[in-house]
Amino acid sequence: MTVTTIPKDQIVRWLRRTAQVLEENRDYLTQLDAAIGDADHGINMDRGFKRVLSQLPTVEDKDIGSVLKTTGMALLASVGGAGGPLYGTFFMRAGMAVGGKQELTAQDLVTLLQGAVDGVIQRGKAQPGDKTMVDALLPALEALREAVEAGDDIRTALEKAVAAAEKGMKDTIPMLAKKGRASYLGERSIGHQDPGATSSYLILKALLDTINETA
Amino acid sequence: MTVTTIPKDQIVRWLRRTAQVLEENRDYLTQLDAAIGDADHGINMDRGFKRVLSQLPTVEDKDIGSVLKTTGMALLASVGGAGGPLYGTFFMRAGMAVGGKQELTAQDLVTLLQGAVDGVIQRGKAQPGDKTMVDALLPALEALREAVEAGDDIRTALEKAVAAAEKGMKDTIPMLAKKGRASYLGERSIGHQDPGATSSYLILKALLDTINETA
Amino acid sequence: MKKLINKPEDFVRESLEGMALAHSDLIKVNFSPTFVYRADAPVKGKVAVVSGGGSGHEPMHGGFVGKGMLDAACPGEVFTSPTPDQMFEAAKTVNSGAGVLFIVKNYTGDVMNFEMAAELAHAEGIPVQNILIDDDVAVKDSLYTAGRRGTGTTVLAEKICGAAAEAGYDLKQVADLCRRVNLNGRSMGMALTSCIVPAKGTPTFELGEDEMEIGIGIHGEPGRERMKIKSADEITEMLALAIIEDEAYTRTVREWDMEKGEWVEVELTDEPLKPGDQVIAMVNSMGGTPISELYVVYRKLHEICEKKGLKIVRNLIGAYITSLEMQGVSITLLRVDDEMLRFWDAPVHTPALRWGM
Amino acid sequence: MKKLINKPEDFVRESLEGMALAHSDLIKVNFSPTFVYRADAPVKGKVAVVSGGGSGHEPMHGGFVGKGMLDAACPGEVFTSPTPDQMFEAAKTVNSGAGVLFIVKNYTGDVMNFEMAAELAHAEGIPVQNILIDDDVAVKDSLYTAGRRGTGTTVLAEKICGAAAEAGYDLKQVADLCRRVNLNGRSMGMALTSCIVPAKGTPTFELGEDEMEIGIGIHGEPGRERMKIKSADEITEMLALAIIEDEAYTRTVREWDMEKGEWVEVELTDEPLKPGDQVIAMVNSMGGTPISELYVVYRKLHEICEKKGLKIVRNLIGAYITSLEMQGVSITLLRVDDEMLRFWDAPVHTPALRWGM
Ligand SMILES: Nc1ncnc2c1ncn2[C@@H]1O[C@H](COP(=O)(O)OP(=O)(O)O)[C@@H](O)[C@H]1O
Ligand SMILES: Nc1ncnc2c1ncn2[C@@H]1O[C@H](COP(=O)(O)OP(=O)(O)O)[C@@H](O)[C@H]1O
Ligand SMILES: [Mg+2]
Ligand SMILES: [Mg+2]
Ligand SMILES: [Mg+2]
Ligand SMILES: [Mg+2]
Repeated sequence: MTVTTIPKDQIVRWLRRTAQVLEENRDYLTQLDAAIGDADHGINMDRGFKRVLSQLPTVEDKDIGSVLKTTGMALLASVGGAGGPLYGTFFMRAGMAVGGKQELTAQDLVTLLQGAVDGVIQRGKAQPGDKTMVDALLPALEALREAVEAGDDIRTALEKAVAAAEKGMKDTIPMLAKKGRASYLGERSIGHQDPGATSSYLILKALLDTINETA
Repeated sequence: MTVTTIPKDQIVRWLRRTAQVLEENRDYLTQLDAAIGDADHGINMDRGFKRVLSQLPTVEDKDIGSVLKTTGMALLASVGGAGGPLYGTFFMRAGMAVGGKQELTAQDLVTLLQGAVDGVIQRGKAQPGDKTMVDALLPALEALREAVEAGDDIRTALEKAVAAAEKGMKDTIPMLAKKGRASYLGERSIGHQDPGATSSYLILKALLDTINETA
Repeated sequence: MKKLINKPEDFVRESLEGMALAHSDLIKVNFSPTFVYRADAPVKGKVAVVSGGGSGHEPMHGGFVGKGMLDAACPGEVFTSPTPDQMFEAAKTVNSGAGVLFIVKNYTGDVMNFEMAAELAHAEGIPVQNILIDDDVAVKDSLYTAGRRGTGTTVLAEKICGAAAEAGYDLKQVADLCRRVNLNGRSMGMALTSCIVPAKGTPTFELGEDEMEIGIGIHGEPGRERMKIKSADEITEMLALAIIEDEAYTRTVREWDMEKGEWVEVELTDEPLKPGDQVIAMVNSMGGTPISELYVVYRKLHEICEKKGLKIVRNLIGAYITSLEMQGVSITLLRVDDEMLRFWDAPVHTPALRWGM
Repeated sequence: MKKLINKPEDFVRESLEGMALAHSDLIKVNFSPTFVYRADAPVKGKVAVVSGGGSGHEPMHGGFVGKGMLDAACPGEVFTSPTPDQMFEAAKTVNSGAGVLFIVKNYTGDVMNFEMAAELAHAEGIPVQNILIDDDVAVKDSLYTAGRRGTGTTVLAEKICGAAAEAGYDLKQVADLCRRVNLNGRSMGMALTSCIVPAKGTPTFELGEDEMEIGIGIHGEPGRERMKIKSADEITEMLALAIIEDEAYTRTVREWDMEKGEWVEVELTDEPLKPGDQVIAMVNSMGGTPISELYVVYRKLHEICEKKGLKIVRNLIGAYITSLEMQGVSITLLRVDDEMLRFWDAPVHTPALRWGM
């Protein structure tokens, strides 16, 4: 079945699923962060999305932009660390990019992710190859855009984007970190998968899974 | 060969041998103390007899009383803990008991040990059965006295005294400690051999071995 | 997990509640959002000095709130930078009108969160300055990393700037002084054991029985090098020489331009220590190392400084900037001039640092 | 062995050398025999307050030498009582003619060594008093043991008696006050981990990953009971209730009769804590427990005291009487009257305790 729009309730379900996925991957993400960071990424993201869950009821009946901006604010005020401002910015800028919509087209989705990823890059100043979440997000954005431009429906385009995110995530393994806490390790950061790239992949994959579930 | 006297140079050799034996048993005594005390008895005694060794040259040409009193003073100023005052008193009182002699008869040896053990009991107020060095020293003193009264020579009498000390030491195992640090353990002190009783046995045995070596 | 805590998720809150009960004459604690502030804040006419960072480094920062030091501290979750709302609310609470200095340790998370807080404060009309502390010589270059981390110098900067604010310095003066303290302070640390983040429950890294980690950060991040444990003298020498022989270090930092209301990039370079310099020496426990061992380290540090012509004019020895229960030590040397020394000596009364009153 | 030391046999000396270098304004250290003493000793007309005990409990006692607290401290080897010659030489050095109070923790070794030192001092014409601290409620009876151990109350007694001596109390008055402090102070401790005596190199006792030891002494002696680790609140409750609900305790101690020049046996009984009492509460780290956890304990202790009608009028939270790097905590409650409180509040300036100057 081709998917041409994402209605608001699916966005809300995406956020709930993300909360669940991050809870399930709390230890995994934390373990990744222990290797090259400070062992809190999973704990932080889990705490942050628990806060999101508690605030969703207050905006569920508003537009997609409001839902996403509230998500961003909740993350900003609860995640902390590097992940907080970055994912906070990600969702706030995603919300700002799509404004008062009740459903998203494929093109809207590109706009949303473009705004989100731009925000992360502006805030964190990471370049591709620095071994950060940008290494998962940017390839995903590119893949999504190309697929949508080529006429793919949302599900197919998202499948490609998630695959690109997964590849980008795995590609961080051989990278030498140049941003964030992992950068202090120099050569010793090589050989480990970046926790932020991993959470980015999981978040995008949660969107795909939400859509697949209902499609 | 019957041994009827202990000349001063054997007393000096006894102290040197004791230093060596306590060095060898440093970890063993400390381990015993770890079980029911604070894990320092072997370390303390080893440190103390190293100090004795360093001071022996200054009194070697004096009488037995001076040698023993100097030993006691050296222990008092270097062992610390409970062992310091107790063994310090042991050797000082031993020295005072035999005064300016150059050699000891069997009866002198009884007098020496009597003075030493009296001193330990006055200082520490331990009763037999309290699970302390007194439980090795007192049986040794009794055995020595009885043997000498029965006409045994020094070596035979000392053999009996050392056997009694060894038995006294082992008899501390089932005892419940009522003095010293082990007393805090209450019932939990049962089943462990008292470190101080063990060092007392080793010290007496070192005298027997010294005599056997030269006899 | 061998800790005196209840539920891991309650640890930071309960610890702060205990601190508030213990030091109610000095501090108050606000929850949601969380910050510790001077009981008598805002202090009329005084620049407010505010810091913050992940929890787990106690007594820093909350233990330094009080007379003559910080006006507020924002504790995050364990080892996790606090959030902009905490900083913003703290700033609003302690600002007397003379403005707020944010003292920020250079970690990506702290920097980004404090930048967002500064933007919020500015929007609210609160004069604000962010000064970074990046003093950890274990991080060599700034081009290929997030730059040097903020460690021990933070404690000294908070004391000195707190005293300057108390003495009536205006915001620009306190910020300038803070920048100068940072450019004169250098630190390096090491760990004998890993700490355990309560929420994680297992050691952040595994060290062999005979291993240590040199150049460790204060979050249990692995350091530059793992090696066999050496003697206290050798370890002290490694840390002290890394600090003393460190070359000039240049970095570009973002500071807030109050007039323009925007971030500006500033290039800062510090000067290596040289014979004749006067220093404050801090020997700091990572949390689990007792003071008896710190004195063994200080003994050697004193000898090395003497040999290198550095004069230790003051010292601070104890657990001031820690990583939970980690065993290990860090050394900080801060080159001081008369102005800094005067503010160092000024009276201070906080839960963790007190003299002269 | 994860420690910042050089050779184990040099540890105590090197640590003291470091302390002397760090605090040369306050203290001096003598070697052979070893003692720490006030830089300005003897202080004219003042009773000298002297304590001592095994090393490994730092900052106690050396860290409490200075203005308003101890005149001298005699550190033994790690966990081993010092020797009479140390105490005697220290007494001679700090005695101004007004005599010397020996504050002695009740351990067989300490008691015997300080008794011999008192005999030596008396023979030299120095007025001397020995007062025992035996405040550890983990030890139940005195008939079948060496009696209660001296623990946390020692720190409070040293502060209060030091201030009284500074205020001009004579020897008998300071000794009486010290005895009274002891009879009003009670403590109990616990360990999460064992410490490692440097000369031994391995843990004194083995605790499982999920075990703790309740009623521990400060020398790593095993405690009264080993059990599964509980929450901070439960542990605090166990310790606090053991202290608060402790019955009257009677013991016979030996004190020095200065007139007769001999030891006399004195029977002493303390009174249980009761609602309405004012207390100083100390929450003390055994060395390896960070202050963040101590505040979690203090939070619960405060709640319990309130429930029991005890008013905490002062608190002291930190690492004051430790067992090397052991993780764990001890709680001390000292019932105070106005006199004790006045001396508690009096200015003090030592390496480890400082206020009011
Ligand atoms: N400057 C940056 N730009 C983009 N992402 C970054 C940057 N710095 C760090 N990250 C991401 O943040 C992740 C770590 O997040 P987290 O553990 O929550 O924060 P912290 O490092 O403060 O503990 C890293 O794995 C990385 O992907
Ligand atoms: N009151 C006492 N009388 C006799 N011996 C004692 C007494 N108290 C302790 N001891 C002995 O001292 C030994 C411990 O010595 P040591 O470990 O050197 O001292 P400490 O207990 O101070 O660490 C005990 O094993 C016991 O034999
Ligand atoms: Mg992290
Ligand atoms: Mg012992
Ligand atoms: Mg973090
Ligand atoms: Mg001992």
